[in-house]
Amino acid sequence: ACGQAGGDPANPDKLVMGFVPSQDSDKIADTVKPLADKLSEELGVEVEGRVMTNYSALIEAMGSNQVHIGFIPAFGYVLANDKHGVEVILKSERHGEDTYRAQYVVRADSGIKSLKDLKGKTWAFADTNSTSGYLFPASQLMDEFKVKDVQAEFFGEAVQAGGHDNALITVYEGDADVATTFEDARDTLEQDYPDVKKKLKVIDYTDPIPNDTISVTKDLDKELVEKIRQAFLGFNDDKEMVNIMNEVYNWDAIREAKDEDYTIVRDTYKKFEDSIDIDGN
Amino acid sequence: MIQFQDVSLVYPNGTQGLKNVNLKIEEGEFIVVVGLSGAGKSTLIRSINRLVTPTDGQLLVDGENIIPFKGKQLRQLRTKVGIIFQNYNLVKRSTVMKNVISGRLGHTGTLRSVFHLYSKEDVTLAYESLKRVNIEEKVYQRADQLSGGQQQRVSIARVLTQQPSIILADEPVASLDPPTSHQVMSYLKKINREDKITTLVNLHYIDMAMEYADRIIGMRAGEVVYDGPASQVTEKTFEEIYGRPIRDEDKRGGEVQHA
Amino acid sequence: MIQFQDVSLVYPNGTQGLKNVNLKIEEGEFIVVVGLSGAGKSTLIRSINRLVTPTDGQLLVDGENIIPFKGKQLRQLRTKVGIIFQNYNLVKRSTVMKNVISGRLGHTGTLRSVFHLYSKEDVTLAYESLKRVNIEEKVYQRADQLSGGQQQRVSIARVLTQQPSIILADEPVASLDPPTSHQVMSYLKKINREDKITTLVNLHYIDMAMEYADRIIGMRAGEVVYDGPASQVTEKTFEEIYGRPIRDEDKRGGEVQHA
Amino acid sequence: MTIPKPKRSWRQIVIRWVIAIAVVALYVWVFTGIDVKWERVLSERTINNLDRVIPQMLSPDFSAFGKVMEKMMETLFIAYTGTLMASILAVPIAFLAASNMVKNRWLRNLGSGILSGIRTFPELLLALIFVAAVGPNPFAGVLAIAINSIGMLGKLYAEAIEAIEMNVVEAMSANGANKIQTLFYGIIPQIIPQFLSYAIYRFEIDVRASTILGIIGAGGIGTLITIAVANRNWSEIGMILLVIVVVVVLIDYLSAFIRKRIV
Amino acid sequence: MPKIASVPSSESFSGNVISGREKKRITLIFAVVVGLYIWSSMETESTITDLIEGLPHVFNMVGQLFPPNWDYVSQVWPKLVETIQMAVIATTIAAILCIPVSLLAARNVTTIPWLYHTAKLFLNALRTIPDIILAVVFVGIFGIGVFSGILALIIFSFGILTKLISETIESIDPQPLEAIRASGGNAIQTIVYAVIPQVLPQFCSLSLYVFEINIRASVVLGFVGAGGIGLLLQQQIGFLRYPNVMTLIIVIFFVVLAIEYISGKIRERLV
Ligand SMILES: Nc1ncnc2c1ncn2[C@@H]1O[C@H](COP(=O)(O)OP(=O)(O)OP(=O)(O)O)[C@@H](O)[C@H]1O
Ligand SMILES: Nc1ncnc2c1ncn2[C@@H]1O[C@H](COP(=O)(O)OP(=O)(O)OP(=O)(O)O)[C@@H](O)[C@H]1O
Ligand SMILES: [Mg+2]
Ligand SMILES: [Mg+2]
Repeated sequence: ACGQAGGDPANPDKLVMGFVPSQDSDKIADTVKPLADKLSEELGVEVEGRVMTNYSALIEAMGSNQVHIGFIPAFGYVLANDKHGVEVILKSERHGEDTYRAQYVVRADSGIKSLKDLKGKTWAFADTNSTSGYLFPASQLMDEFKVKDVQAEFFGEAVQAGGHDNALITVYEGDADVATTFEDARDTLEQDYPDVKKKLKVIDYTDPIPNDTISVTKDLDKELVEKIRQAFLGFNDDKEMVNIMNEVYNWDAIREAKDEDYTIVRDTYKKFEDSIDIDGN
Repeated sequence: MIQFQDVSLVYPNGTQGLKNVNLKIEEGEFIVVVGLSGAGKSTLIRSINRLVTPTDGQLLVDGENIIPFKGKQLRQLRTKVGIIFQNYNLVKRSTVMKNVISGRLGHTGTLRSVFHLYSKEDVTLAYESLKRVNIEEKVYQRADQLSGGQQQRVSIARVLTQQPSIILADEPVASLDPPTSHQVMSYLKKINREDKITTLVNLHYIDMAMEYADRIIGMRAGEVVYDGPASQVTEKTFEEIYGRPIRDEDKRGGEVQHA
Repeated sequence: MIQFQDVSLVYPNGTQGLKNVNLKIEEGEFIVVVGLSGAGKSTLIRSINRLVTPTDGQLLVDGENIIPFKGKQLRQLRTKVGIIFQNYNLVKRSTVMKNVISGRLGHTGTLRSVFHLYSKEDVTLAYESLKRVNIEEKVYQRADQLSGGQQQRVSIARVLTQQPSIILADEPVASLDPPTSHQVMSYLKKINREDKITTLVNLHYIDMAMEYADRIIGMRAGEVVYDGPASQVTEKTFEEIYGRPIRDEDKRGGEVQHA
Repeated sequence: MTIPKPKRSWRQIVIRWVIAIAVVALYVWVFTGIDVKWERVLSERTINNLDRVIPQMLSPDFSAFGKVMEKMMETLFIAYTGTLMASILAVPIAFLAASNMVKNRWLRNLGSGILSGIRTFPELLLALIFVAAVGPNPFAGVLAIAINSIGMLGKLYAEAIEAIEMNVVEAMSANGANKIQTLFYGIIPQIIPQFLSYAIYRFEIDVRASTILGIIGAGGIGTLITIAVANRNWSEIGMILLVIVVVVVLIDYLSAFIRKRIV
Repeated sequence: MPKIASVPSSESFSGNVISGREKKRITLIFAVVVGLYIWSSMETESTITDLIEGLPHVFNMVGQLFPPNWDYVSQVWPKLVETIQMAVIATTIAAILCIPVSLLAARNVTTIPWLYHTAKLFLNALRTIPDIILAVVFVGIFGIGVFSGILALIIFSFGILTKLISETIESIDPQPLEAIRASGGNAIQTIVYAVIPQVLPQFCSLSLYVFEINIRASVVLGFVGAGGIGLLLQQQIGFLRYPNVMTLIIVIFFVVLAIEYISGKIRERLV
């Protein structure tokens, strides 16, 4: 990379922190200001936070050192690491876990009991870029039923719904038989559809998926990266910050992370590289 | 018969368009209204088919006071009174036929007219009218492909198709060159004679007024200042109407054959 | 002095605009060019300031053959030769002053003109020119707020501001009504007399030609078929030029004073 | 009396029929091809949804007013900066694409090619590129808006230039004016009102367009929209909608007022 | 607000090319425009140096779009067809709905002030709603799928089209209207005989213009599950597969080009 707005890519005058709210979270924040302010205080460098609701721009901006710290979901991290050498330093912890699972949801009265009953049925998912909504469940089905293309060979029909909530509603309303979402996306809907938990049941889960990452650009000075890591880990002991993280991002704590933690995501993605262009209908 | 009884018209902005006008116009007359710009010629003419509404007095057309007319009554009045405009007011993109047949709208039901379901007679009448102004060969041409004089003839044909008992013409020749002006005036005169249609024409040029009119009405500042047969009109009369000596430019022809 | 020596002009599409034209025009003459539509009047006039380029012969303006002129030389020629158009060709949305001062563009540097930095004299000259055509009170009005005759007077003022030694006018009165036409012609004549500016005017109407011209040039099919003083012109002459008997519509005035 | 029938050549009749058949075929193709799930659309669920969504939208969440307004202002700034940049940058390209200004056909095709190319480029992709170039901030949005608007403004400008009175240009060169003087005295006065009025019109469009850019971090109200949607927060969407509608309608009246005075 | 145009009176000659009043006016407008620009570029952190430094990245990203992946075209086809079908339906319905409403919103046809103003206000408000919100709301009500997308497009294009058409109607030659009224025609006859013939060519070409806008707008709809080619665009951007994205852009480009060509032909025939 060449000369950047923030000055030296290794030690920028201002750290920019890009935040993609995880689609796999039941609540999405529109500001990262308290977090940025706190970080700035700890590091002694100006920190600016920006929320984007789509990770593509974040990945590219990290590639050009316009953004230095990225809160990226697992799959986005894999892409960013492959393309721009972005490095994961931390990951989030929710409900005491540093992983989560995707779930298969069907109507309670549908008679579907296990994954093999799904054959030939209509599948609703958020979008093909979603780790829990598409990549992991599809990969699981590919392995379990020895098919190459889940949409074409396993399911009868597939619907790209645009969001996890929409995928669930599609099943709730009978337009699809099964939805794959993060665990337990039904919470989002309870306000609008009070009986959602009664009408929709979970029949199975996927393997654990590593939680969202905090990643940095490859050009960032190693010492600075270490300071950032320590600063974030320090938040775990700060009651106020724990509260903020929990309220706003559903995070309970921040944990150390290595690239290897995401190998499983990378492997899963590799399976799709050739077939993922299939459209979602 | 048209009768103005003490008719006045004040425009919303306070301009006095007509002031205590008293006139009696018999059937079949050919009247030319002259006067300076702003004298109220258009206002006079246009009040007869109620494109403007007098604010005072009574205006009788065939014995009925038309000033309070509204809605259906008004449309009936307008069906009876045809008007020809300075700028022809044709729908440029429609054919000559469509423009001419639109003269029958007042006689035709809305639905029929929307779907162009005219009776054989109406269509024949429209074509006859075009023939009378010698422009029948342009019947399916678009109006914007005609010259100014031809367009004015089409607009006369439109009025003829309307079969009115009164024709009004508001400076029908102002946008035409002198030879064409004379042609158009001749057609109006011819129709007036043949069909006995009462005709009122506004003109700017006194020489034309004298040539075609049976009777001349002179206006100044909203008032009728002269009213008499064309034969009795002299330069003096015009000087009275215009409030100043006649100049060359008051004649359509301007100064000619000096050399 | 303007001299046409065997000048011909063939348009790219093959039309012969001028054919072996030989003319000698002295300083201060007032010449009217007449001829039927398509006779080549505009072509003749416009070749003098090279809006069109003759394809053959020599065209001398003040002793120099202007046919090969290009770039700077051409702009200098045009600075010296003013032209007035039928449709005035004013920038409608600009003020009268801006239009008139644009006559000085040829005398003013690009930068100065872009920022409206004219010398005191230029501005005064522009204003004087407006005064000469009696329209100075409209100096900051927009051109589109003026009547046709007023616009043509502004365009004369623009040419005057140019201080040309030759004025060309291509049917300057064709879009005007007769009285205004006479007014505009009078202004042109007045300027010709006062400033001794050689003036060439195209006209369609023979009565006007006879009234104002010192000398009349008649054209037919690109050729000069008549050239002589206006006083010697008769109806016969025009019949020669037009190749047919004179009709009423060949006169601006049309048929007048019949009544 | 016989009235002549309108003359129509065989060619015309055939063309008419071909067009008629083509149009009918188009609609048959469209309506049989499209996959609308009528039984879903016309079901009771739709009514339930209406019941669920509409009342919430109609009771906007006024507690969100502050943050929505702040983002709306940012949106306005993005739109203004971007539109102004575009309205200036579009001028040279428009001259290049105007048939009465550039005689060379290839140059002209280049000009109009650039303009149609720009118009097809999705603004979201533009924003993505500029976020990578200048970082995730409103400036990226400004640039995306600016480039995107050049396409439409350039086209409208070029049409305005093509409609000017060329005889005025001729009159200028007959005065001995050079090309630049002709531009300033003959051409610019004729096109300025349209240019201004198009730029203002485009500003209104850009206010709407920049609402979308927030999705990828290029500033503006789009972030709020996406997040409110993902949270199914209909009353906040109601608030956002209210702010957008009121602000843009106000701009609309203001710009109509300005436009009336300049034309 | 600066008082921009006032009726230029015959102001006395000041000895300048530009009258004093005009000079003040121009200076004021210039100051306002530039002042607003400076303010807004500070607010948006617009700095040219950032742009210049970022330019290599722009070229780098654009470079990644090439060469387009032609193999991908085969997968674009079904969604493209869907997009076109959505746009045809939406444009047709919007064009039909627009006729009565644009007459209501035309000052010279609707002479009842309150009716005209209400119609105008309604349309102005309608037009401000961003297409993405329309899509979101309709998806919320009617579920995902083309129906919601079509509805969003109808409303969206109806707003634009009605504005354009009503402005066209307002600019027609008023004289034929007067003539039809003067010969006893009622309101509907006046519209059919004097208004429609005058606006027909613009009506067609504006409808095609809106069709083109609809094709482009459906790119946005895909983001919220409302169908069309936008779905693919979003997918491919998500996987950072820029050559595929370029393929999509080129396909859309050709569709738009084809529409422009057709609309040019139609305009030629009608005008
Ligand atoms: N709609 C209107 N509102 C207000 N004043 C009007 C209106 N129409 C005409 N006037 C004024 O009424 C007076 C008479 O106008 P009218 O048009 O009848 O004159 P005219 O004799 O036809 O003039 P011209 O020869 O110029 O057509 C004029 O002073 C004119 O300015
Ligand atoms: N640019 C051009 N290209 C080709 N032919 C032209 C061009 N301009 C004029 N002509 C032709 O040259 C001939 C002379 O035209 P010119 O305009 O000089 O006639 P004119 O006497 O001015 O006619 P009018 O009275 O109609 O203006 C005509 O046959 C005309 O068609
Ligand atoms: Mg009048
Ligand atoms: Mg000529």
